[in-house]
Formats: sequence, C-alpha cells, structure tokens
Amino acid sequence: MKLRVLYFARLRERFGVAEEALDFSGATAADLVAQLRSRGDVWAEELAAGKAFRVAVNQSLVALDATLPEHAEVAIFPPVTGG
Amino acid sequence: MKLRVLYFARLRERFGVAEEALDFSGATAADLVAQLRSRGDVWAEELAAGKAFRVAVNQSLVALDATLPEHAEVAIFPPVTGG
Amino acid sequence: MKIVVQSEVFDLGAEVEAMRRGRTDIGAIASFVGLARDHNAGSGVQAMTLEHYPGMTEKALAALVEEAKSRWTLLDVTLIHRVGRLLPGDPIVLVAVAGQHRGEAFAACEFIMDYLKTRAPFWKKEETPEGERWVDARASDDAAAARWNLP
Amino acid sequence: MKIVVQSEVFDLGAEVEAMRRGRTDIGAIASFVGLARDHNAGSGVQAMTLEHYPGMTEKALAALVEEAKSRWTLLDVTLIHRVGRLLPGDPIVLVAVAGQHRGEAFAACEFIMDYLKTRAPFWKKEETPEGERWVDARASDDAAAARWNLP
Repeated sequence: MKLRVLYFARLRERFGVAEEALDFSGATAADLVAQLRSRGDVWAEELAAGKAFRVAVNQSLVALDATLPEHAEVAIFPPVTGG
Repeated sequence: MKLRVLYFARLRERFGVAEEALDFSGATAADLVAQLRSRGDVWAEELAAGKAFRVAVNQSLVALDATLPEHAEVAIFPPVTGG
Repeated sequence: MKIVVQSEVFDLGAEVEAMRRGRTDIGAIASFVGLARDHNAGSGVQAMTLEHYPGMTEKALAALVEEAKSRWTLLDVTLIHRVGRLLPGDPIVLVAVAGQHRGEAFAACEFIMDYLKTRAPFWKKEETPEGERWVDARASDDAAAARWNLP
Repeated sequence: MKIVVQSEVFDLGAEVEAMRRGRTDIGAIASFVGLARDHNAGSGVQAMTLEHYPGMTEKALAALVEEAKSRWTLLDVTLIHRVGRLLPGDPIVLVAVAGQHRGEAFAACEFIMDYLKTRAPFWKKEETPEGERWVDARASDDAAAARWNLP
C-alpha cells in the first residue's frame, strides 16, 4: 500500500527528510518502523528499541500495534515539548 | 480594661452600631461575647451558642479562648464571603 | 509583590504585563479573575456591595501572600480586591502569580483564592428582586481551604 | 471556544476581555501564560524556535479542549499557541477558561496545559552558547499529565 510519511523536529533533521511517499507491505506502525530501521545508519539509531519516539496516523497519536490504513498519513517524531 | 469593639456586615446592621468603646472586666474573647450577649435582644440572638461569627483581635482572627490585651481592637463579624 | 484594595476596576492585561516586563526568568504566570454574577443561590442579583475591614484586610491579604511564598518558589504575586458597589459582569478580585514553572504558579494562585475566601474580611451584600441580603459563607469554600491544611 | 496557532504575539487582557464582554453568567476566569525563559537545564538560552505539525496541532488542541469540556462545566475556553522564533521573555502559550465557579476553571486550565505538554505536536529548539539543541521531553510533564488519568 501507499503511505505518506512525515518526520518532525530532531528526527526530521537527523534523517534529512521532512516527508516521503512509501510503498509499504506490512500491517502495523511497528512494521513500518522496522522497515525504516532496516535502512541502517541514523534510521537504525533513532528508531532503535528503547528510543523515545511517537507515531501519529492521520494526525492522531497511536500505539505501535496500530494497523495502518491505505493512503495513511503517518508521522514519526520525538516526544513533544510545547507550551 | 478598655476595649474598642467593631462590628461588620450583617452584625453591624443588626446591632445598629459599627464601633463602640467598652469597659471589660473579663479575660478572653469568650468573656466579651458573653458580656455582649447579656444585653439581650439581637445581641443574645446573633451571638448565641451555635451561631456562626468570627472574632479578630488587633486585626488577626482568634479563637474564643484568646486572651484580650489592654486597649485591644476587637472585631466581631459573620464568616467572610469575599472574592 | 503588589497587594491592593480599591473600588476602581483593574486591568488584568496591564497587571500581568507589569509582572513580566523586562524579565526573562519567568516561565509561568497563572492568574485568576473573579466576577460578579447575575444570579446566586437561585435568585437574580441586580448588584452587590462589598464591605471590608480596613486595616485588617491589608494585613490578611499580606499574610496569605506570605504563606504562599513560604510554600512555593514564586517570582512575583499581584493581588487586587475591589470593594464598594458592583454590577453583574464586573470583576471583583484578581490574583496573578509568576513562577519558573507552571505547577507552582497554578498551586499558589488557587491557594491564595481559597485562603482569601475563608480568611480575608470581605462581605458581600446582594440586591435581588426579593430585597437585599447578605451572602452566607459557603461550606464548599471551607472545604476548598481545608485541602491546603491551613493552620 | 477559540483555538489558534499563530506566530504573532497574543494579548492576555484582550482575550479575557473578549470572553467576559456582554456576559453576566461567568463567575471565574482562570488563565495561564507560558513564557520563554533565558535559561533551561543549566544553560543560557538566547532564543528558541517552536516547530509544530500543521493539521495535527489543531486537531490535538481541539481534542484536549473537548476533553476538558467533557470533564467540567465550562462557559468558554481560549487557547493560543505560538510557533516560530521566540526570545526570552516572549509569551508562548495562553489558556483561559471561564466557568461559573473557580474550582472548575482552575482545574480545566491546568488540565489543558498538562495535556498540551504531552499530547500536542510542538517541539522546541533552543539556541544556547554551546549551539542549538532540541529540548527533551520532561518526565515531570508526563507525571503532571498522569494525574488526570488520561486515556
């Protein structure tokens, strides 16, 4: 399926990309994270188990076991620090 | 001893007096209340046991067993309702 | 610290601006404005008059701000309470507390209001269609103050 | 209800005045302003930049105001969060909550701030003498949010 994936803040800077279109053959947010992690380098480092990051699907926070719908807008970002 | 006694809000209105100078031969705030209560009528009614009123001595809230100093400014008033 | 009893209206924006102007160490300002409502205890209220005990009022307000400062690390406090005749919608009381972090600013602001409601010598008299009446102290205010384990 | 994300400065006095103007049913307005400080985590801060996630930010802020309205009886809420580059002393966020009574106004205002700190997609980057750095989420913010038993 097709996904649109967004990165914010420190992750956007480290990955050097703000947004990309992806072909995705998995089912859950965790599968997507595993696919990105397999790119190695900063991807493996920032998305390693135990690293603090958040995932939003269609602009709502989700847990890693959430299923991704077709054409989802998925965002991966560090814990928020607003206010 | 000499005391200056002030009344506020509903008590001021019911007693018909805002301030008076008193000769006082007792020791505590409770003694003063008893002396005022002995005037009968609205005094006995408003200062009856179980009625909610507050006593301040020299502009600080006190308990009824507080000893009154010479020339004290004593105020008797209903529970406060500011804000 | 600024503690004032006045009949004039106050300006929340100006008071908070005065607290923060020229400072860069404040992270949080919690503030509260209490307003006169058009109804209370089931009756319409056309106006109210706030009476106080001059002299003791200022002492009581200063004491409650000192108590707040002893409990939390505060950078500034402004407390303004109006007296005299007020109409529905009029602001009655303003409390603004500046701190480094929001938790202490919120707590101190609410503490000051709860303490004020039970300790500062103000009394409200309401004008209603049924005539004038003195407002009774509320048990909920005693309960709110009791949360802070006041002496 | 008014929920805005903007780069411009806001005016606390004008926002609270807009809430209460023409109304006589509001008894309490609790408000909060968060400000950029000149130091954080042991370093001087010369400036900060707030990044956000357009689209999700507005959804998240609307959701947290709805959650507050479901928990307390509120008469109005204003929530303004700035983005972009800010200097020490600049206001970052404003929350104002109007209610009939102070307890619910205070609680909802603090709830919205606690919820915002852990749920709304804003990120701060600080400029310090040692260079730029992204601010880490604070465990104390998670603890503050956890007090409200958020889902």
